[in-house]
Amino acid sequence: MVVGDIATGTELLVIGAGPGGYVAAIRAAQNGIDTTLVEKDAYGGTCLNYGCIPSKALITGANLAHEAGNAEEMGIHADPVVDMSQLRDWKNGVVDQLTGGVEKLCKANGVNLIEGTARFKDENAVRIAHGGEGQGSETIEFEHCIIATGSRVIQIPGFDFGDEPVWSSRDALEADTVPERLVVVGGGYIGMELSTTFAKLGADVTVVEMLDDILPGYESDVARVVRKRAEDLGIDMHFGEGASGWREEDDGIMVTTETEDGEENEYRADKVLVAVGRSPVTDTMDIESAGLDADDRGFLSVDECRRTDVEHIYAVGDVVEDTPMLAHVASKEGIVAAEHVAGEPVAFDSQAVPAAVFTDPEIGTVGMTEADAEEAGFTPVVGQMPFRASGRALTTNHADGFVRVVADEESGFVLGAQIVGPEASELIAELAFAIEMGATLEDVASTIHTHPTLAEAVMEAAENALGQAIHTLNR
Amino acid sequence: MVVGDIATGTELLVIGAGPGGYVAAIRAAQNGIDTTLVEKDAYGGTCLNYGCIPSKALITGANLAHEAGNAEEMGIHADPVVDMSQLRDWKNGVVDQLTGGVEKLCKANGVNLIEGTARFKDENAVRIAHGGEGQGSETIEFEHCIIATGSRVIQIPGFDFGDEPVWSSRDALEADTVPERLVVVGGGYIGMELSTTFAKLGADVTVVEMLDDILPGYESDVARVVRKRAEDLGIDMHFGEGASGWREEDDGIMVTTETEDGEENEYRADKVLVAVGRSPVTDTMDIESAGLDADDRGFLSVDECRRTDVEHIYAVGDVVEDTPMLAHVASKEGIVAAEHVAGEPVAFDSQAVPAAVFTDPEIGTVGMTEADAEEAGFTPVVGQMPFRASGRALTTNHADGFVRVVADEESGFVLGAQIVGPEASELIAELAFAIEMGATLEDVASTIHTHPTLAEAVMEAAENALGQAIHTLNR
Amino acid sequence: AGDDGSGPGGRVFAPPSVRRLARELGVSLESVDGSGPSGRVTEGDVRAAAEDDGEGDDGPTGPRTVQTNGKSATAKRD
Ligand SMILES: Cc1cc2nc3c(=O)[nH]c(=O)nc-3n(C[C@H](O)[C@H](O)[C@H](O)COP(=O)(O)OP(=O)(O)OC[C@H]3O[C@@H](n4cnc5c(N)ncnc54)[C@H](O)[C@@H]3O)c2cc1C
Ligand SMILES: Cc1cc2nc3c(=O)[nH]c(=O)nc-3n(C[C@H](O)[C@H](O)[C@H](O)COP(=O)(O)OP(=O)(O)OC[C@H]3O[C@@H](n4cnc5c(N)ncnc54)[C@H](O)[C@@H]3O)c2cc1C
Repeated sequence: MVVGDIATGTELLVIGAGPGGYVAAIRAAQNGIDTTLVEKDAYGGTCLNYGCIPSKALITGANLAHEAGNAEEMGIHADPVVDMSQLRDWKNGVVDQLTGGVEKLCKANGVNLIEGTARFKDENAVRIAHGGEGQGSETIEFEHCIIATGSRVIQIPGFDFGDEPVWSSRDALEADTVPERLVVVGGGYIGMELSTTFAKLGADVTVVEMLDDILPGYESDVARVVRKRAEDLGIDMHFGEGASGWREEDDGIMVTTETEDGEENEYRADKVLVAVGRSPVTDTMDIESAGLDADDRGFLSVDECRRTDVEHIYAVGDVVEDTPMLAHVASKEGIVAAEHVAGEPVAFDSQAVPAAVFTDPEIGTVGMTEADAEEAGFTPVVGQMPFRASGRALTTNHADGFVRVVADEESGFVLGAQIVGPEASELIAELAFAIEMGATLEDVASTIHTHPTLAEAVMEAAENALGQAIHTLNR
Repeated sequence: MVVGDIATGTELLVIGAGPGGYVAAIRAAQNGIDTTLVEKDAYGGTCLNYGCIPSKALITGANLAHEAGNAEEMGIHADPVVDMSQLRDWKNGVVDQLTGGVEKLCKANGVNLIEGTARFKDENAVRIAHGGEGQGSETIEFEHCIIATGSRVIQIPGFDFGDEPVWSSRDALEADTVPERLVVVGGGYIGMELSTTFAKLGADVTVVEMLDDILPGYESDVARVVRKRAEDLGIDMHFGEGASGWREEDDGIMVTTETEDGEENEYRADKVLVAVGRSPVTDTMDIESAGLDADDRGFLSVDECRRTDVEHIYAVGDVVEDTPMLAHVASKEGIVAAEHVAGEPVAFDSQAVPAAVFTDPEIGTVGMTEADAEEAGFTPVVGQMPFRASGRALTTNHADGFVRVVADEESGFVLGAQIVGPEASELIAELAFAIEMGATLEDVASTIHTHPTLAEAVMEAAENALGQAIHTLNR
Repeated sequence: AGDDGSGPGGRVFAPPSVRRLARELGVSLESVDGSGPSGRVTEGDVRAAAEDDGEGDDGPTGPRTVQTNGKSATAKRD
């Protein structure tokens, strides 16, 4: 559809090819919508290039080297040496394979791809500046638009990512040597995943966290399992301290912190990784020209179909207010928005959003905690199964942690789950599905689970909530 | 409850403390039944002592050593040495912890434990011969009985487990050195798990299988993934050959085989592991005295509550006709029998029984294959997701295999699944649960799955069946 | 598959808790019209069928032991 001779037209324009945008574009094209996807940097967005994927690849390498080097107990004697630049190259290979795959999948589904940076001209057109010199620009008119421009890392005063010793998570994932001493500012999930990774790769890691525990937002008994293991790995954690600045020293750098009552501390390091959060990218594309307005933190508010206040413009992923900044949320929102454009009766109606943290051990959570359930007016009943009572966990030599299931006492409906332990990120899937299905404790408990698997612990936790666990004592 | 002065009485007698028997005993006691559990050898039965648990522990060790020694691609340089007797000791420690746990759990739930061998006197009493010299015997009268005596390894002509070079799976699991050359007779799941384990630990492994592929009973594209990997590990596989005997040689032994048309082959080895199956233990306890009769292979037939022809005598686990000889089936049957004794409205009504094979990669299956579904009169629709398109699989460096979901086209109900690939044993749990719940493809596909996880491949396979996968092309 | 949630071979699609409830209430699942997606049988369907039956709570069908001087007998739960 050509509109005049200056502008191209498209039924649906998707801005940003992260897990929100590319998934939306593919699904829209599958539904017969003429779809154009514009991306200024790299297919796959933060997730594939600088986030989920590279971090998990490094974690695999770090885990393997660390485990093999610490398995004398099992009769395995090895002294693994990690060539960090080789590990990085392998990781980059994984990223390339996946981003190449995304591009191919878009094309195979008939999505038009445009490289460039989009800015709104008005509520039915964007101007796209192509990258590279003299590449010029073009105008694209659209009937519908999905904003999926994602997020960027937050900078804090005193730490400029332009300075070589100051790392963002992206810099950390690009490292081709392991720093001897690493200070990590922020004990959230990204900070803890990277702390664990670098500690296992041989760095002396110090974590500085403003709050009084790592992994704010997680229950203390969940965080405790990860904290204990981090301590065992030699990670030094300091709570109630905010990083205030850093300076060069003869030998590396010195990072300074401050407590609430003004007490100062100093930590020697070679690099300092600042991982205090991410903020939405909504300030660089003239959203006002489209009649849009972000909240004071930059988020866009949307309805259950992911429509913004301007009805034909949708927003998905990290730019969206109120839903967690996670890749699978972005993708689900992308699917909902795309199908809504196609006229399907959809809504973002998920009962519960699972989340995982790839620390050691992993965390997987979904839905309500016991406290959430109480607050929501349920009378919760809780069941737990420690992995040290799981045959499979013992045979993998990873038996820290537990599965906890939260349900409504009267109806038995599963409301939430918290898992910390081996493969928690995978195990949470069954419970997320149980919640979506409106399943009861009895449904989970009476389903046969393969022996020996970690998934049996999910069943046992449900049995425990019913007062009839076999492999753990019932309270 | 003392009956007269020669016999003790019990409401429920459970014979055999494997995963069928001990689970039944605990559940019965939880339901207020006066329960006695008799075991002649070791708590936990075959599974904990000579089966599932020790095999999986060795697999963990073999995998870790092998992976660490083959990760140059990832920049990990190690040359692990495995001290097999230390690995065995660690494995034994895991077994001891679990069997000790079973004993404690039985006691904590109020189960009376008796060590000894039970034989039926009549249909309401057994005589128990205590182990050890001069330990005597006692008679126990029961109102209900659950037979959970499990199975034993099958011997074949020409191979006597009494001979030192001839291994049963139990001998293999007890090895404190790795044989240089190992011939494995039987390419079923136990044979292939142990072949893979010993190959990774450094043995030269030859598998001899009578049929024309490994893993009979699995679809050929599933078996192929495992066979290819076994080839890469240097495992030499010979099909259509039956082992006929062995003899001592100057240097080790020579195993002879025969094809259907009488062609003979010889394989040099140090040990020969015979893993051709297991048969039920029903011939050593005078079941006739209780009015029972096994089929010609030794199995007992039962109704949906696991009652034998003698109404107050139940049978569970490997002794039961028609259900697969698997630990989790034994446990489920144990629970059904115990609850039926307690008057609960139960039945063994599972829609589908999951099963796992811990080869490299793992296999997890549940319910119907496409062919099964057709045969049952459904019009099956199938969806598949290859792990090489899964971000999580690539980051773990294990991307062989796929998830396949089979559903009824019209209704969308999930009927079965076949997974071969990383963590297949765990991933099958969600699909087993989906089948029990009567879930549809849409239910699975529209549930948010955490990124990046292998479980996303389950969702994508369901999407693929619906013609709308994002990360793989739809046919 | 028919509207009543039963597939070939009379297979009924219903969650485990619903199947157990059906046994408890003495309802034959095959006879229930499922109101869930694709005819999946729900708890409500089974309860409604039990009421329609008029017989309501039939009680569990398993045996319960009754002790008589150390001997045993098996009785239906009432
Ligand atoms: C280190 C790290 C680890 C993480 N680990 C996980 C994890 O394990 N699991 C998880 O769920 N999440 C994880 N996340 C978060 C996850 O990466 C994000 O939630 C996800 O990428 C959000 O997807 P999105 O599509 O909204 O945005 P993004 O992935 O940020 O993609 C937005 C895209 O839009 C492009 N863009 C922006 N503006 C324009 C414009 N004007 N014109 C054209 N293109 C534009 C950008 O270049 C970018 O490619 C991690 C993040 C980090 C940093
Ligand atoms: C190498 C190997 C690997 C395996 N891996 C797996 C796996 O990964 N997953 C899986 O599901 N299954 C696996 N199995 C199969 C699993 O072990 C069996 O299905 C399971 O143990 C059956 O449980 P059961 O309770 O019926 O019998 P058993 O576990 O065999 O227990 C029976 C018990 O009864 C006792 N007994 C017998 N006769 C008498 C008597 N007269 N008086 C008193 N006691 C008696 C025996 O000593 C024994 O302890 C494996 C088996 C082997 C050999």
